[in-house]
Amino acid sequence: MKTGKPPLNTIKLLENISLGSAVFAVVLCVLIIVNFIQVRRADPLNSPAMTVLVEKLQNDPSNDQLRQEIRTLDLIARKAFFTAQWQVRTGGYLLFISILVLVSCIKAIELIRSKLPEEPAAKPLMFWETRILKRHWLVYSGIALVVLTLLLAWLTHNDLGKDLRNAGSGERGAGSGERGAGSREQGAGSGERGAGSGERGAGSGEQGAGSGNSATVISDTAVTSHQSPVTSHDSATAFPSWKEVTDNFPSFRGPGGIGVTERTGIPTSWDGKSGKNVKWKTPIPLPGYNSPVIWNDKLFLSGASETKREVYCLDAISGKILWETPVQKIPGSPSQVPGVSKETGLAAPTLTTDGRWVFAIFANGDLIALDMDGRPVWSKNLGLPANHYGHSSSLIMYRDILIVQFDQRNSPAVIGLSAKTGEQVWKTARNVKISWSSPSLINTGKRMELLLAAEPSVTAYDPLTGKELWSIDCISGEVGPSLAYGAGIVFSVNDYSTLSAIQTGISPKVLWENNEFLSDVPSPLASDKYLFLLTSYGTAVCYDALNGTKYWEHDFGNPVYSSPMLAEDRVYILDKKGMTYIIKADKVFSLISQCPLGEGSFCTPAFTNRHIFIRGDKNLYCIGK
Amino acid sequence: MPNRREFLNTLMRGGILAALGLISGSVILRSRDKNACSGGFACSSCGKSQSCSLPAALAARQMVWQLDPSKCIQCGRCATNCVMTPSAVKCTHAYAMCGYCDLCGGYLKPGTKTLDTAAEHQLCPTNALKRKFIEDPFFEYTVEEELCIGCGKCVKGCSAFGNGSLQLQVRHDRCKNCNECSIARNCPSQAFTRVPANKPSLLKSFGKEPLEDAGRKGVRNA
Amino acid sequence: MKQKIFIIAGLVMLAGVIAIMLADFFSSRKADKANPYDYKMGELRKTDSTCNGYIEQLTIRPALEEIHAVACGAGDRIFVAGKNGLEIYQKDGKPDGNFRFEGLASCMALDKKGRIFIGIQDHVEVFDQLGKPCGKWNSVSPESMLTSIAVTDSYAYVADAGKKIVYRYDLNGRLINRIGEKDPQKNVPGFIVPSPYFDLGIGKKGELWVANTGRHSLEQFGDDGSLQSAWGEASMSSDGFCGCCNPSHFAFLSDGSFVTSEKGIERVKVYSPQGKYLCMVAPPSAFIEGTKGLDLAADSKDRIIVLDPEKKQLRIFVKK
Amino acid sequence: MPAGKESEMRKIKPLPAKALKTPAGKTATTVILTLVSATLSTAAMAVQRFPKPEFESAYTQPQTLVPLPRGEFLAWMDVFVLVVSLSIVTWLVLKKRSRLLVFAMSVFSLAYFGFYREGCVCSIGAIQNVSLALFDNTFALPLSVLLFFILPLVYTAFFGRTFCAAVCPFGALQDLFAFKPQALGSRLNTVLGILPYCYLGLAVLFAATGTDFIICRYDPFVGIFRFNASFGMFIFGGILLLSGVFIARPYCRFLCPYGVLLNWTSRFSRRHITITPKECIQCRLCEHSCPYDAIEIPVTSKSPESRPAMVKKMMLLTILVPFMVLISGYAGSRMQDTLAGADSRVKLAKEVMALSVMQDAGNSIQDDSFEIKAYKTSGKTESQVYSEASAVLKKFYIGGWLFGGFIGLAIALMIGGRMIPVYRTDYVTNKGRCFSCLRCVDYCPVKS
Repeated sequence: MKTGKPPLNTIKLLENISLGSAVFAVVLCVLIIVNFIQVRRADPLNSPAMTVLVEKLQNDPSNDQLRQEIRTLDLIARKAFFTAQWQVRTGGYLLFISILVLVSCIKAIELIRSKLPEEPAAKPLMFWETRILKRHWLVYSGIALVVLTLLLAWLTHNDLGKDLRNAGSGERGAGSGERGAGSREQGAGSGERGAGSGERGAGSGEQGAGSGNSATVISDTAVTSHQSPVTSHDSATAFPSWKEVTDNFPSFRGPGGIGVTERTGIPTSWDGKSGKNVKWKTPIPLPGYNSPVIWNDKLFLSGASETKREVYCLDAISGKILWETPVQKIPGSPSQVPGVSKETGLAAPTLTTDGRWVFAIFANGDLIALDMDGRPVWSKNLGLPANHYGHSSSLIMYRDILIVQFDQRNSPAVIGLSAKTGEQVWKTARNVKISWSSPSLINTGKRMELLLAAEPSVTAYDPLTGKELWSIDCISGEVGPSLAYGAGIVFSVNDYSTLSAIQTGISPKVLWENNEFLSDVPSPLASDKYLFLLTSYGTAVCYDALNGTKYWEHDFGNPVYSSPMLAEDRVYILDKKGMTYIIKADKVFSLISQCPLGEGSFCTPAFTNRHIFIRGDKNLYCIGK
Repeated sequence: MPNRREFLNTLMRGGILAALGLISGSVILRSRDKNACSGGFACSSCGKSQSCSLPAALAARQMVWQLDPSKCIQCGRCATNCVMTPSAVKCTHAYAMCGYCDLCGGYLKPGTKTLDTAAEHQLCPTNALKRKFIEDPFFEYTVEEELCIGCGKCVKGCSAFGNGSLQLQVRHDRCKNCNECSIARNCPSQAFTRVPANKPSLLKSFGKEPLEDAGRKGVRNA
Repeated sequence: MKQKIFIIAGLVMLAGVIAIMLADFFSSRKADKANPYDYKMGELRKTDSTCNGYIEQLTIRPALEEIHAVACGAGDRIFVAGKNGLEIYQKDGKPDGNFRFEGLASCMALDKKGRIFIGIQDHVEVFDQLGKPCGKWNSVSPESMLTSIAVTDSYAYVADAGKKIVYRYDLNGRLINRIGEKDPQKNVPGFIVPSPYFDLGIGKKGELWVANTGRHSLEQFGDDGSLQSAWGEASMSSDGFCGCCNPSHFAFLSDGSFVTSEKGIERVKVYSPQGKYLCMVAPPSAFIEGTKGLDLAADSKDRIIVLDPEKKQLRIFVKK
Repeated sequence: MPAGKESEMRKIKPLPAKALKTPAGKTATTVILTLVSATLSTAAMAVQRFPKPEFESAYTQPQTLVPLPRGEFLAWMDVFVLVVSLSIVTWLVLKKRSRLLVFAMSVFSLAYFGFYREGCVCSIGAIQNVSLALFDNTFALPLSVLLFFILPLVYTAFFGRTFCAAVCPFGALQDLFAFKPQALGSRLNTVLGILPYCYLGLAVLFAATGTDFIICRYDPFVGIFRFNASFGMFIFGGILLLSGVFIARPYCRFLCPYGVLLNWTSRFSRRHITITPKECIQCRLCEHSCPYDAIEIPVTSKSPESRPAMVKKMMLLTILVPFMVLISGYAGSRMQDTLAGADSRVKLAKEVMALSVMQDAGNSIQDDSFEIKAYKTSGKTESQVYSEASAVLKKFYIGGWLFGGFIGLAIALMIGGRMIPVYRTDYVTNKGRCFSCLRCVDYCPVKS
């Protein structure tokens, strides 16, 4: 404790020093920050100028001047980098020293000046008042905290846990019951997994055994780095990735049901009568207008008569019928034979498969799921469709959901069923007339959309939830043709109606319309640039997909019921007599070849690498070597 | 009244001390790290280092941060995320693995035609990797630690095109051994781990290539 | 009043500090994800898709724990060897037998009689087609690391990456001579094998070819060890061999063309018998990044069998 | 392998002098250099599997050298210094009652624990190590770290927060900068006083789930101690120090999670510092001496609220406590997703999920993030990633309940504490909040 007068001079001096060092410190701070920002903005080690120069040199290796320039720039850059670092470091030390001086000066002043504080002015000591105040503030802030937390929670809540569980269980394809436990078991050894999938009985036969025994052979896999061996090998119950789906031909009009296949090496000439370029030909026991679907080397078909319904599996390599499973004893199956037209038949809808199971639906509403060895997994009857020509919408799958378009007279709907159990996952009522078209799955770049066409509208649904995404009224009549999709545009057509091009996206709208040529049965087909429309009387027309300019039309002369397919930039058109016209997918008409099948056909061909599969009236043909 | 307050105080204090004792006891007895225990500071005498069940906390093992090169994907975050500037992670050269190649994937920019030390050919942004001719056709590569910023560019080149003898490692003379390593937090491949201070290196070495190497990368999944 | 200003200033700063903490903690910081020093290898792995002359026809997934060597036998049967065993497949991929042995097979060859020569680390073991052992050759050196073996009617050639030399044996395992030792007189530069990949093969006319990986070339030797010819150049683009040391493996087509595989930029290519680049069999995108040791074999129909050790597959490519 | 060769390889060779240059020069003695291949005998064997090129010139292969970390005995030295300085400060506070000496000790602690030891591991950060070790028994907690956590608490249980007075480098640094401390008023003190509880709760939650050590991540002064940190850390520390000019010790009072533990322990301390050693003469000189608003004024008047009303309120509070805990616990559990979003495993799962959705939709991703690249090379399956993430999420659900409940309980207890009747005639320090800095003692005219 000092007594007497404080040494004013010393204090003054100290104050000046502290002021000086404070100013110095502030200046240093600014300098360091500026330096930092400079380095951050233009990292001398990563100058784009340098990259450009080096690229130039690689194109012109003999340019010595350029070489010299690079070396100089490099030297400068490295120097700048290390100088900047040195500057920051030195600046930091100086800053530290100046602050040290500042603090010691202030402490010294405090020490010198320290004196007894003045007695505080006598003011009322409001202890209890402040106490109550504190209590209230605690209550307020507590409430505020909880409200804020809840608000934040609701604003940011994203059901992550549910998503994770869904994603986890989706991958395993397991039902809801074993979700949590199931995904945690995943770490267990592969042997155990193999056994597990065997017990589950579904999709296990071939693949489960494959993982346990010596080897699994999968042919016709394209060169791809995306495909992981484990997805198809280990987890036999996981749904296939979209890539695997597009590598196969799992549904009517190919993956997604839009008539486009990415398979290559597709034959362009054959003759079914002489057997030229026909690998094999197998008679199919029961008739049906459904088209073949293929997964790896298994091909699936169905056939029906008034008394029997059967599903067939053929070896795509040899053409041998591997199994045929009768569809019988389905609970709720109506005893009456549905009234169908001759041109629809009792087995018009095409099957679908995901490599684990195959699904078939018949005109009487029987729906069955079989495993890859033909053993029934589940079956049900959806009720006799009120449909005067006969139900003909094909099946399609997305992930673990089997989608059924059930546009009948009474309460039309689209239904999503669990592929594993057949339980209904979602069902969305549709306010439409009866239709005979088939669903399509498209990827708009942002999401997958399930597209359905029936009077009066083309409607898109979320395939996972069945939620309606958009709907445009642009179609009428008894809609038979399915949709086409290309260049982000959906094309719908029906006879006595109109051809509409619908731009997809956030707010879908009709781009252009035309009703010069219309189709009754065959679906339209779109490439990236063109739309190919085929009328049921056999005229093919090509439009510009974007603006509807007509490029050409050509009359093949014979009626066509099969839908055209696009493969390797060629359009395959199969008429009712069995003649396939192969034309270039181009704005100039150019017929590559025409190949007879030797018998009539209503069906749409299926494709694998180097092979085409065509179902004729009686036989299934494998075209290719 | 004061007595009662005093008593309550003592009771609470006793409670707090008991809780502290409980926490330390359970922490000491529960944390057993058998890996950290092998041949270590306190265990070297017992002779059964692998099966030692001495609680790790009692073995007083300091843990330090290290980068596991077999998990490293050379994302470059070691250079930018370390609390130190330049980073405490630097390239270390495991000479025993080096092929002494003329065309060094870690030294030269890809597509370089003339194999020399010219600035325009060097991959290293700071010129920290040095090339020295030994004899035809071998070149020795050394890392100048003062210059290395741990960006891992050379490491990526070497592991892709060469033997992977250049590897990133935490240099413990620079590492501050933060309680939580800032690089570890940002490491995309969880390559940073705490290792016992008496075995601070995780340099990988030959022999697992190519015959015993299948387990390292594993099979990638969907 | 002054006091209030101080308090407010202090509080504002404190609030700033807490705000910084919260913002930093809950922001995802996308900008941090870019790497200023990124070595962009993706560009190097891109290839012109028009020069793909082959298409993958068949995939075989052997059950062995690890696979390292593939060879083609009579009737285009495919043999694959790896850890502790060997498997045989028919040409269409159907399993056709297997047997087990001890050790890690690193290379394999078959002779006319169907005997299987397997290099296991530092020595060669011989089996018949049923897996009955019929010979175990002596190890040359404990440092040996056999990476390739090829068999003609009378000799077996073995590449040793450890000693960086090729041995010529007779079919009973008697060492005859060494090939490829550095010899300036004979103009033999010697093998540079910086990484444990060192392949050899027998060409169309029965001549010996060895991959001198460190020089990025394929060299042809006479039985006496004389260097006959060589070709190959280093390049990141598809006409040359990339990285420090490639090709890691090669095989011959029936017309004497070379099929080569590389590590670093994983790719399988075909060169003419004169060493002119012809086409790509499998581009880098067909492999998992970092795959090393793509052993090759070709059958009588010139189907190319690529052993993919990362995916654990035999991938069979055919001409488009 | 020839024996001679092996012994040659196991030879320990010192690093050239140049490499020994370390920034501070101090670690030079502690750096022991070993031969890497020698420490890993399997690796030495493996190297033999593929020998180096055979050089014809006289070239000998250099040996790869790695510096060893700081010696373990130094950790024990830290513990020793901690014990000694705690004892000295306690003695200075309780016996010597000298502000100047305490200040001198704080400068020493700042120099040793701050600038020499560079602030790591500190007692504050050790909270996280202990909580992680409690929940994850693969995490090895060195005894020295445990002692850093325990010792200050034990001292506090007996002698008050002498650790804060002059041992903690954070406190010492901020104390230096308390140039113009302002009284904050009861409202601000109360409301800001909730912050440390939140910080502690979050720190324990994130540490116990193995997500993050947020105390260390937002350690404001460690960069200053090291003269090296990211720019953000410097700014952070700088702002905090600047605000500390007016709000004395802002970190200690309104952020420090360890302070919460010390506060509660100190309330029941056996011998806490008193302002006056003898009888208070009611001179009121100390009333405004405390920069931390920790001096309680005498209360001789009666509460304006009637006693039965207070009892009623107290009972109401007791009934309400479980509800408060439940409500805030529920609020905390609702934060589950947001909180777990900070975890790298959850982040990865989110990214993988987004990726698989994109892939299922047929889109090919041009440029994978590094996380995705690492995931692809790691060999983990998608469902492994998901199940790991949902396990973490579950932990956060439970943790969210506990965290929310803890905050609710803390607020309830604080309210309850403001209801207890008070009667005192002297000026006393608040045992919980007092840092034992002895400023008030300096002002007290009564000396022993």
